[in-house]
Amino acid sequence: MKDRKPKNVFVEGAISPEFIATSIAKHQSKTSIGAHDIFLGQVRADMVDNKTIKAIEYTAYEEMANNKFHEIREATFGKYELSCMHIYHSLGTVNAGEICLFVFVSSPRRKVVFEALEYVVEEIKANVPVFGREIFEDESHQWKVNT
Amino acid sequence: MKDRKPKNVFVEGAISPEFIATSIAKHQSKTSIGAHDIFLGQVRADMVDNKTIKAIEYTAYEEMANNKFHEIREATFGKYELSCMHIYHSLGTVNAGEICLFVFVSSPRRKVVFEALEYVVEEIKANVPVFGREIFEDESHQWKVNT
Amino acid sequence: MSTNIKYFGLLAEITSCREESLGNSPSTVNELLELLFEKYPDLKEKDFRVAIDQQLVTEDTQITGGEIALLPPFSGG
Amino acid sequence: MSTNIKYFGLLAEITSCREESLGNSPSTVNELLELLFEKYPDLKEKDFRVAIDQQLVTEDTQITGGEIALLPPFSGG
Repeated sequence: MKDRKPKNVFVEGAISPEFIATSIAKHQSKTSIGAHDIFLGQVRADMVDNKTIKAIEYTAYEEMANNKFHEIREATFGKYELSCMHIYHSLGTVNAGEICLFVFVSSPRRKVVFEALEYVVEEIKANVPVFGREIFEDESHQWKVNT
Repeated sequence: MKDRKPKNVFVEGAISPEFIATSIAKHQSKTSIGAHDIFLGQVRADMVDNKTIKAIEYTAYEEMANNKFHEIREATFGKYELSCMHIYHSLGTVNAGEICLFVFVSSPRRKVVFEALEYVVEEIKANVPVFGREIFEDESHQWKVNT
Repeated sequence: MSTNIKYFGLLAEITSCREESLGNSPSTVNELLELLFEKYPDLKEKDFRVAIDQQLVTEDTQITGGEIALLPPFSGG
Repeated sequence: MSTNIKYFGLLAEITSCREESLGNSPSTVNELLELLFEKYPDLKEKDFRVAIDQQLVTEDTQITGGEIALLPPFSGG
């Protein structure tokens, strides 16, 4: 992956299984890769005070977020010997059961993908200005807090 | 996942990106899941003595392998709080760039999926009687050794 | 000089806007916060950080222009 | 009693078969291996393990029937 400029990580709405399949398929020409590791964040229908979350509406400080994603990419390539890395995060409404975060790392060997993937996901959770508004079935809402 | 009988983990030939997408899509109705972690093993076109591997032909001691996969599933559910787990391994010919192993774990929260996935993959590599015959472009071969 | 501020998430709900221009020119983050707490008393209760030009800053940081943003706890993923 | 043996991977190449029935009835794994090394000298050089009824066993394990398998190093994934 020579493309190291900040790029737009955000996609509108949920990330579909087909999008993920297409991304996997694109790596089949990269025959030095032996191991892929993929993290998917899925919106949970948590119950809070007898009300169920039906969706999360994501907003972000987009310029800062894309720069942070870029910094995380650079740091990860510096720490781990990866063949490639892709990050996608939803903006807008993602329903319970749908995917809002897709992180994909690949390497010739497996050990490094496990470490790298967890590092990337934790960095995203901690350092990227994305904000989730949890919408309940009765249209009331609360703001998501990462744990 | 109540289905805890040994089941057949093996699929004939490569595991397609579409198969993976279908498996992901099936989890969208399980709205207690918050995190998925997926490992994909891909056949590398390694060069050995100036010859390039074009495919791996997998055979297995199938009954024992399916029992081992089952033991690994049971042990993993015992150690980690997972919502579900799926394992698929190829038999027969898988070309360089294609996927031969698909391990998929899901949980309400992310920490546990990282640990569980690495555990499952290492257990498979160490304890399941599957044998890879690496085929070179000139049709000569060597037997794969896991590292 | 006016001071432009972006608000995100919960904070944009409190201020009822995503972006505004203050007439005043506070010289430090601390001064800015005092102005904002006067304008939006509910902000005081909230946990947030301040970024200038996309870098997180502390209360004693000097403000010499740039894009100011108030960021509630991140909750991506 | 005859002894049925399955061979896998590289070992099946050496024996030229995936499964065979030996006329003899070795009483331990060690005795079985001696018979096999005589029949297939190339086996001696190879790294493998023996399973009886899908359980890995050691050289001094008694053979009292069951499905015997010779397994080269595993290389799944």
